[in-house]
Amino acid sequence: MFVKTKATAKETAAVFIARQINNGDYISLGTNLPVPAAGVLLAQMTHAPDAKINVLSYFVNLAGIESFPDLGQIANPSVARWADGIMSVEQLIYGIRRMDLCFTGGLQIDQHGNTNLIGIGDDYNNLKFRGPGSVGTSTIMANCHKFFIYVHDHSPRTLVPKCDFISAYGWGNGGADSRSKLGLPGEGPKYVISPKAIMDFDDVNKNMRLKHLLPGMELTDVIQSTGFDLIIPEHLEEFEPPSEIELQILRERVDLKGYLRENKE
Amino acid sequence: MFVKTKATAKETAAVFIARQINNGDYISLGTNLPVPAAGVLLAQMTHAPDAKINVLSYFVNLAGIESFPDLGQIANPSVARWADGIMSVEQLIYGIRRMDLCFTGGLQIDQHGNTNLIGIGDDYNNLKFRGPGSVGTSTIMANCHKFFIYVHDHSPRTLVPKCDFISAYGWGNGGADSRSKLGLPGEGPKYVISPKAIMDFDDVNKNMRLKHLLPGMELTDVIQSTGFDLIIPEHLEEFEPPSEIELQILRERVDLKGYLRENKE
Amino acid sequence: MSRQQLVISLPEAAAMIKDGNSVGIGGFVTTNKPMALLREIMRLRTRNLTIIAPPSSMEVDMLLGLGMVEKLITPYLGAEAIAPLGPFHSGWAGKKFSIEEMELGTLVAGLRAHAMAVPFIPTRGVVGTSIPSLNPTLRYVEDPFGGPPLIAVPPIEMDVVLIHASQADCYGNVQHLGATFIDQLMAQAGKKVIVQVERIVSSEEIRRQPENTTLTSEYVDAVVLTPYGAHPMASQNHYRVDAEFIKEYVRVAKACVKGQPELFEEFVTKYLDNPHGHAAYLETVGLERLFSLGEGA
Amino acid sequence: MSRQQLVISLPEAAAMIKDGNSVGIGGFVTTNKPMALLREIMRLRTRNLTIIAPPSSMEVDMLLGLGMVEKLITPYLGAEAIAPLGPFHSGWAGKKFSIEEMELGTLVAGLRAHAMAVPFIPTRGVVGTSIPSLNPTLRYVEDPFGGPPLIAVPPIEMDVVLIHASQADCYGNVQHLGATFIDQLMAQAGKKVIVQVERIVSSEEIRRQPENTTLTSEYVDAVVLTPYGAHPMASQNHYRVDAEFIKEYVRVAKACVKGQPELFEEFVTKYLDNPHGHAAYLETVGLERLFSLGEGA
Repeated sequence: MFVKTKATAKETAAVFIARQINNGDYISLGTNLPVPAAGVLLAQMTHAPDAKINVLSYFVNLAGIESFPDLGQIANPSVARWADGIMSVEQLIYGIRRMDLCFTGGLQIDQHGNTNLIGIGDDYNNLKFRGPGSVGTSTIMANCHKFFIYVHDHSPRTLVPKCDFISAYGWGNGGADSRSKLGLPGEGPKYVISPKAIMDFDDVNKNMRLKHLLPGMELTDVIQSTGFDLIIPEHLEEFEPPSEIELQILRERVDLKGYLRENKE
Repeated sequence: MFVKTKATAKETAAVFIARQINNGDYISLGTNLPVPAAGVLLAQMTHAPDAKINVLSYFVNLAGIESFPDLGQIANPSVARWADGIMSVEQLIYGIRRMDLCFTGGLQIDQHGNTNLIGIGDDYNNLKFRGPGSVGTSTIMANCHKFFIYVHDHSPRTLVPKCDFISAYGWGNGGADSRSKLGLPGEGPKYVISPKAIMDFDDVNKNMRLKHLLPGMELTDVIQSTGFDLIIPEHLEEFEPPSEIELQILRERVDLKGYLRENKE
Repeated sequence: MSRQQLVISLPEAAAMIKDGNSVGIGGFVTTNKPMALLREIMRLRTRNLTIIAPPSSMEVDMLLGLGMVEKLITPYLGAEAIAPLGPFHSGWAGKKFSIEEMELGTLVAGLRAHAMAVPFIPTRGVVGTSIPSLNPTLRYVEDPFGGPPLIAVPPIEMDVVLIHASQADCYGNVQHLGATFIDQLMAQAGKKVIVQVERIVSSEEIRRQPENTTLTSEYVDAVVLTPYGAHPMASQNHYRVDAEFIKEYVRVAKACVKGQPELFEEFVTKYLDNPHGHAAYLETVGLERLFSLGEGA
Repeated sequence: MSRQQLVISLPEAAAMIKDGNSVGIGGFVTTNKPMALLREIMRLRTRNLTIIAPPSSMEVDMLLGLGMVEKLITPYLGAEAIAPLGPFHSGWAGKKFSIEEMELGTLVAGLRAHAMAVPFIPTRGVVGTSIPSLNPTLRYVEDPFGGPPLIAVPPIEMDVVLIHASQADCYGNVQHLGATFIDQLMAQAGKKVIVQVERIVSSEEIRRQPENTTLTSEYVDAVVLTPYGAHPMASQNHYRVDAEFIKEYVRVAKACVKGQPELFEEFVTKYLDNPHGHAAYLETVGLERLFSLGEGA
């Protein structure tokens, strides 16, 4: 099954995520985020067998499983087969303060890591596009230790200077104290991961900053695809590419259906 | 087993309680209150097969059981054998607003139905007697629809003008609006039941009032055994004595060990 | 006297929901949705409903599409990777129905406030977001311990709550045998609670593992027997989501909001209005199709 | 890499509790108390503890009697109809140890506040009672919706929480198979959580009914195997309370607070200090006696 082709950008992003995870981390996986899900599963199957993963209400450990059947349908009662426990959503939400890492997406992500799942437009009662809603991202991203933002579509339409609405607070209008002065317990967004690049935030003003280009991506394209002035460091860090074993596990055990190998975003 | 002797005062009190219960009522039974427990079980076995009873975390229905083994140990995991469900104490506490009837006791009960399980004395750090503590009575009696107070010891030491400390709020300093102005959702204490008498509260000032004398009890004794001026109505209502069938069920199915037939209080 | 049995028929259950009611829908996204109950209500076209639901999917979209909803309160409407949905994503929101912007942690806090009988539960969950300005029921509350202010979420209550679960006895003791999502909180906040189940079992079966009981009869007003009643959603322990069915719905819903209601109307006629009762609906879907939804490798 | 196993010995577990720690004790009155863990800690005479417990009984009374407690936070100390207890009811309270007056609904609110990471949970539960004036951690909070003020209960956190349950796997997934009382809330509010169990089972056994898992490994730092470990308290599904044993303790504790500590000291020597380990304790109690505690008719 494993074909020795080069890692795709999405596979590389998943490997990046996997490498951020410490063994024992408590991680919550939301719906419809195959790249983060792949990263978490890869970590569990390599260096983080004790990572504690919840998917909706199911607390699973997937370290020893042969393969995961469908990365696109992770929030599904079928995962109950690997569950060590099943908790109510309330218990889950009230355990957020213990969560080391969570993920959110957004219709819009702004330069300070605020995200918008509510809708696009100026007038709430006459939106150009109504989003799916915040799910639990407001509460989870306010409280969990840190979170990563996943961007399906790296374009100026998605990566905007300012969100029309904010569903999960990142760094507000910027500044390292913007969360603490609101009393938000969590440390905020750490990375923004798109199919083109990995970004983080400047320590002082909390503006978004390029960290790594993903394989096959051009700097000028990333700059043009971002709807605000992305901070470009003088020296762009090299990202150690996925190893053969990481790719093999991704392709043979984590992502059998090839969500991360499709070219479409 | 059933001997046709007259009902004791405690048996009569249990029958009084049973008759207050409507079929379908949701009732919470606390620890160490055999007379209320007997009343609730009697109701369940006669006219209230749908009464919903919780004992600690156990939601039981005892309508069809042959007999209850030990009225003195009702808060005991052995009741799990008749449980339709087991809930956490948190779920229980957060379901209080649905509870129709609860019970509390007290080291002291005052003329406005406030109860004290905290301790006796003027100085909290140097109590004459340290009580067992409030258990959950503060929260339960604040919120449940109505509650009955059970007095083990009808004496001026227990029935006092004013509690040294209040663990569950009754009618405060008196007055029909004393609960609503604090925002307490429950309707407050309805009856006070002792081994000598059954009492209720005046509609206007919410002072305690005699309702029924229990069998073999004298009015002068009850007046002298009460540490404040009990309201004595001009016309004392007769209480329809326990029927033969009520007594038979009490003795043969509810109270096999005879807690309600002992003379000691 | 013997204990009262709570089992009623689907039409009896649907008649408990009146025009203008607030209706809570249990389950989560595409799992354990009380579809049989909802189909019966949809057949009646009960109107001016306020719908309160945790993350939801096609079931809420259909209610919107049928014009039954006045106000929608849900933190999410979608179907994960299966598909985006119809009316909710269109220009209908704010016009054909209103939205009271909600978030899952906030919904849980509001249901919790109701259960605890307090006027509010404080949360930091939506501090800094747009939600406090979009949802007029929320207020700021000072922290008496000196920290920054929080958002106070008031109690949420519903006229009727609809739940899907694995099994119940005839007295209304319910066992999900899996995730309960927020069904317990929803039930606690419902004036009436109707539970549809895959099977009705004996009281003795329930009492074999009373720790598995997720709703005791305190919280349940009626039980309805609806095997395959969550279809096309997944029913934990019983069958998976019928993704193709949802995709079919999404196609007709999308056409509808683009001004071509014919396919939507056909769909409604075929699956809602024509089948006389739940069994007839299942036969319309086809038993072979239903059997194929069992758990795979 | 393989998963880390969390099973440790009783002495290793007891060494996790340091002088001055706040220690939470699970269970309820005379059921599911982590007695084996507590006996091991009592052997060490760990000092200046803050004890936080739901309704409690002999286990807390013994800690008080041994002079190990600086501050006690519990809504109840007693043993239902079995007996009133010793030191707590005497003049020791407020002198040899302090009490932070607590009530069960208030304790639940404080633990809940910790889990939710909010500075307080409002309650009406103790409004009008003496508790707000006796417990300096409580504050009044205004109702932003215009009702009367409520009591704000701040978060309660503990250094170590001790729990007794039926079974766990070696990874720390715990199943009570019965009432959890407030064990889950306690565990959520513990910096470290140690669970003693009647038996350790395979991961596969736990996964057979994952809905029965009451604490997942997220909340558990260590598992200790202690069959009959709740004695003399009841262990749900396993054995009943040993009422005679508690009565014996009450006799010696009462004598002790009346100034006659000899019987108490004898009791402590016999059941705490002399037995080397949990098995030796059970042999001291006697297996025949333990076997007689099974469920009767």
